[in-house]
Amino acid sequence: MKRSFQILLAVLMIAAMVLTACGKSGGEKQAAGGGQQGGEKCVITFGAAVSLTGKYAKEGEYVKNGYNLYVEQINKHGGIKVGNKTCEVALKIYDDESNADRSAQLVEKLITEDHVQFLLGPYGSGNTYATTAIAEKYQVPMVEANGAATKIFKRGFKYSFAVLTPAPYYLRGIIDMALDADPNIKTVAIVAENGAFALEVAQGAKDYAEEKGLQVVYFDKYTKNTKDVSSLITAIKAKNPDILLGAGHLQDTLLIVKQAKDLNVSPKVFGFSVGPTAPEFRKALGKDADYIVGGAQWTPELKIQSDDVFGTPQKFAELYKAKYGEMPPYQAAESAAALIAYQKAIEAAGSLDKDKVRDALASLDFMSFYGRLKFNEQGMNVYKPMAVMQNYPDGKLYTVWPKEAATKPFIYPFKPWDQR
Amino acid sequence: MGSLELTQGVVNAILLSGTLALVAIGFSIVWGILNIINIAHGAFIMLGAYVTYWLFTLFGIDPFLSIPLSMVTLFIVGYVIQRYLINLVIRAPLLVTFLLTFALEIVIINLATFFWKGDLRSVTPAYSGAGFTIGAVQIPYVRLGAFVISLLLTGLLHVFLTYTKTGNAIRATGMDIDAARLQGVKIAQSYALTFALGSALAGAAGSLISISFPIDPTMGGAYTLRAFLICVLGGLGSIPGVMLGALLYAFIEVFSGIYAPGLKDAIALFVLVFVLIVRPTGIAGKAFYH
Amino acid sequence: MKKSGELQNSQQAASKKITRQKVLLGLVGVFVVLLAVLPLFASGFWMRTLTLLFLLAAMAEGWNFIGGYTGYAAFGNVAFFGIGAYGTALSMLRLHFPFFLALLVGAAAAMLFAVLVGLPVLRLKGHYFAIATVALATGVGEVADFWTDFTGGAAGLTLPFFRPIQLSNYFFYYMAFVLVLFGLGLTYFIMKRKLGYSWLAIREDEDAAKMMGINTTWSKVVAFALSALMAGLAGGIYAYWNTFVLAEEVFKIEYTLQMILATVLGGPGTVFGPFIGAFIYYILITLLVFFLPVGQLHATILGLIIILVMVFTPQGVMDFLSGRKRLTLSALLENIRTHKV
Amino acid sequence: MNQEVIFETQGITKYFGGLAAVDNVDMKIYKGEILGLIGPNGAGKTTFVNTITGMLRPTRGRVIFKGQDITGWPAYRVGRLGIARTFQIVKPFLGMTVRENVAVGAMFGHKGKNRTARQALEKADEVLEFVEMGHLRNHFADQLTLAYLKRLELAKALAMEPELLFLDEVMAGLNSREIEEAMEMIRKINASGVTLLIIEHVMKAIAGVTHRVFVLNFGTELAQGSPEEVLNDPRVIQAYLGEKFVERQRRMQQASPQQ
Repeated sequence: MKRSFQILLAVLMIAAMVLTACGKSGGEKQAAGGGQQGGEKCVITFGAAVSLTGKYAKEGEYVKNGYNLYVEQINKHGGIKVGNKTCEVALKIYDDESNADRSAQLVEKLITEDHVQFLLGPYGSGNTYATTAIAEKYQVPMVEANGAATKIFKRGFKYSFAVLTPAPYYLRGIIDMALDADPNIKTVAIVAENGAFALEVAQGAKDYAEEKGLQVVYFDKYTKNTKDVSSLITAIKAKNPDILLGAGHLQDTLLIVKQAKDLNVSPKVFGFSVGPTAPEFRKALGKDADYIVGGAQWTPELKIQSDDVFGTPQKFAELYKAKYGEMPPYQAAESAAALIAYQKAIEAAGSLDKDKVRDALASLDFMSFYGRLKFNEQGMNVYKPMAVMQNYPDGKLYTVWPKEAATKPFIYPFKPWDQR
Repeated sequence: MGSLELTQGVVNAILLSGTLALVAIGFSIVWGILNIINIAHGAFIMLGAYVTYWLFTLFGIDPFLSIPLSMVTLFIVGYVIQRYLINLVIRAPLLVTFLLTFALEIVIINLATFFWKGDLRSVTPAYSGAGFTIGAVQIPYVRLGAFVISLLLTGLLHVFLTYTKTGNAIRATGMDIDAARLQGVKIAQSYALTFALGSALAGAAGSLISISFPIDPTMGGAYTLRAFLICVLGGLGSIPGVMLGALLYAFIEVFSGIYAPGLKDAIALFVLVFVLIVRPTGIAGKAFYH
Repeated sequence: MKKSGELQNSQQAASKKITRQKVLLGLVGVFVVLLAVLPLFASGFWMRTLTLLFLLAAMAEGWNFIGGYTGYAAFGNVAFFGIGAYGTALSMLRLHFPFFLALLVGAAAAMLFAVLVGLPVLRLKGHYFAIATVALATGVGEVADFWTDFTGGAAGLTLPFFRPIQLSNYFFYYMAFVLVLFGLGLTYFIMKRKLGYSWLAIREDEDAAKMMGINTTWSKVVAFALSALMAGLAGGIYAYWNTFVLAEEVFKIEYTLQMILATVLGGPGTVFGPFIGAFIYYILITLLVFFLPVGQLHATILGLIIILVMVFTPQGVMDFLSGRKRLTLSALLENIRTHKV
Repeated sequence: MNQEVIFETQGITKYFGGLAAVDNVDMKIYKGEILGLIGPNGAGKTTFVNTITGMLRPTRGRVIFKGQDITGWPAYRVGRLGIARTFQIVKPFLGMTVRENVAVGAMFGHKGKNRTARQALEKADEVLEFVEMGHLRNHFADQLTLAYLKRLELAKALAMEPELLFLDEVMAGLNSREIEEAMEMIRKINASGVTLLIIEHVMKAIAGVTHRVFVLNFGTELAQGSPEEVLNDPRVIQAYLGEKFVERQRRMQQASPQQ
């Protein structure tokens, strides 16, 4: 009895020691792709920390699906060519709980204990911020697909690459489209979530709008995870803008639409950076989703011919729907694209050497099912235009911009709430 | 500033205050009578919201009609939790109950996320978004409905606490636990009832919220803090106090929302601290209801 | 007769207490040595995990001053962490201070804030104090998140890497480790002095403390400021370690809850409690996340653990370690008996 | 006894809301005496002590200690100046040992300034011997019986080495043997040169130890003088009988439900 406390402490210490010394043995269970270090047959292991719980659980799931779908496909095709042999692809994914500390911790684990060769990105700018720093520290390449904030890439990192179009470009398509539909459009209101990504989107839109001679009559940011934006909407209503642009995440987008309807705010063009293209958007809003447009990193309707494992956006969508039972959101596509970037770089490098692959990535220029994959010296993909999609009254999403990729015409103007 | 902003803002604030009062009232009686800060209050609100959501999506039950059901559900949940868990530590230092309810919140939210996923959901009955206008001012039906129902429930609570035997027992417990015991009030019982009542009201609030706002498992936290702010602003210990606090808070939130959206909460919070500091004891009214 | 009896067993109790403390001290000593040499064979992952653990432990030690010893349920200590982080980062970026100087600036800023806020807020009691601190922390966080010109706003601040980069793991590990030891030393030092006794007196009965000549306001503010010192230093180290500062990260209430949890698990108002508690808590979390097949339910498990602790031993494990109580079923149940309706 | 006034109140008045709990009380305490303060429950005795020791701010009036005006001083400064008190409802530091409890007084009290914590602990041992609790020094306060708690309260005050000591019902709830001991203790303290003001209901004690008695009723002075003349004063007796009557009424009210 008297010893109990000593035992307790001893146990504590042993626990710590065991974990530390032979910690390397831990963490296998969540490996999605089986094999570790390849003896005879070679295996390329990619690692990623993705949000499977917490506030980005949903988006994280898309990311994971995208990664997995690619791995499944490429292994069907035998694997990735490295020099003269082909290597099977394995994937190791952890749940970062939508928490940056955890994200960093997990990436460090992937590198120093699971010894993955290459890293894939998490979801969200915050976590990407944290993890790119780790990758840089260990000089392991990380191709990420879900952190669009340019700030991440202005740190002069050598090993970070992003396949997606950077934030400032998100809303440009909508502005071009609006002006194309009606040259008399004068005023635009822009609201942004107070977050690294959203603010860049908004600022980019503001600069572009002014460049195009539009007058920005309202420009403000709202608190993260806000539960009520009616005050904001009220303020906007008073300004009565032609275009209302929102920069944020699905949550806020839904909120803004709902409350814009409550307060009967009906601009001629109603557009968002993120949200309208996600399946939940229609699910959550029903008919109210009609006519609302959203920027899209990628859409299944894009007309692209590629010689990657998917070939065309349509094929990707088909495979995705077959595996996960819904149309692929763009997060899934860009995540798969990150792996395609790796594949092409590895094939070009003809080796798995981290620095050779890194250099190959830097000089990559490839047209994938997702769009053009090419990185500027900062590691951002500024060469891929954003598409614009519109929620049609028939309940479907159609690409309406850029014109050459459009599958349906852009319905203009937005049908006022009180005339429905 | 535009007069439209002003008038619409005022209307929004008043409508919002109803729901907020309901959000805070349950929190307030639990605090007032059990002297417990129930961190899990927001989680209960979330559960209420999901009850309404599921009844609506699965059986197409009108959200307003589902309110009683979510109240009953939460009543049971609350009763069990108080009777068999919180009652065990009710006399421990404040930190203990604080952390206990915090842990409860973690568990509830995590389970909710696990079973229902983290994504945002909305209850969209046919009439959602519909409303009428007075001048340029827009008045959505759902918010008006929420407002009316909140007042109704608050009124009912008042009647219950004042004119029923159980209600008196609960109030007695809040006033003087020993005196109450002498009068043969079963303390454990009356505590459990109080907590259950608070939870039921949280459930109702959740249902109403789910009609006007999108919901997700983590939605509750914001409301717990609001509930606290309102209790402090209005003064703990009386239903009118809570309603006053709710109105006050609604105005702060709405107008800081119009003129400084990013600092919405910060402003409200600093107001709270200021109130606390200028009358630290004044606010701490005797904790019982009348 | 009766007296002599009491005399004996009180002496026995005393001597037993002494020996136990010796043993405990010894064990902790061994533990500390192990931690000191650990980087020699630990992976980067475990270095990071432990670094974070140490920062948490340091914050817990700080919280222990105001929450554990002085008995004020401060729920906003993350504000000090955040201010420390921003203070350090800003003085590195804007004033080009070397890290160590910047770190001190950050900590000083945190302490200053603690004093300014503490003077009015420490007049509040119980729940009111608790929530006022929550409110302040959240408010300050939002201001930092919003005040783009000064703090960089939601876009955050980026700091340069520690160079040479191969050594950064060790550097931050030992920074955090030393901070923890500093915290232990500071606690031990204070609790042997008048200040320490004044805190205990305030915790046990503030009126009596006043009447016995204790300037309670001053004592409380000092306790608050010292907890700010610990959290501020932790924040500064954290900022440089992660090479970036985002308001939403460094002001998140989870940190407050973690430091409280660590302290309560280990034993509030004890020298080693927060340190041991931080270990139990954080190793537990890591285990849950990596080594137990609980899928995405680890938060639930954590919650249940907290509940069990709160119900059975809210005084923390130190009660048993220090020999104040014996680890028996009845000891555990006793808590329920004394705290139920 | 010598006539040097050590402590004096002039027209001390304390209002709670509308009503005066203490109303215009003038009291002198002479150096070295034991003054008894009696009065029925709710007569304002404790409020009076709270008001003159800095726990409460007086609404009106002045408090003078050794010729110095200390009206409205914060309690801790009053304590450091050499005035100590015990509380009617004992306020032990439950989480600390008996020794530490007492040491706090020695650290921050009248002579605490130039003492280290260690020296204070040694001082505490002295005091504990003086009040015959030395054998309990390492017990935690929550292990003590009521009698010992009352005595601990006394020890804490004594450790402050006050010149003036207010004892608020230190005998309430003690059995007659313990009361005898307590009275003995009080004489001993007084003999060591401490001036005392003791609030008591135990008349035997009042008659036994005090030199003078001061009677409060409804917050005002009812009478003062030597124990025997005051205790036989019809007004005083009436006040106490009346008090019993009032007491009975209050009980009856309480039995009926609230509001």
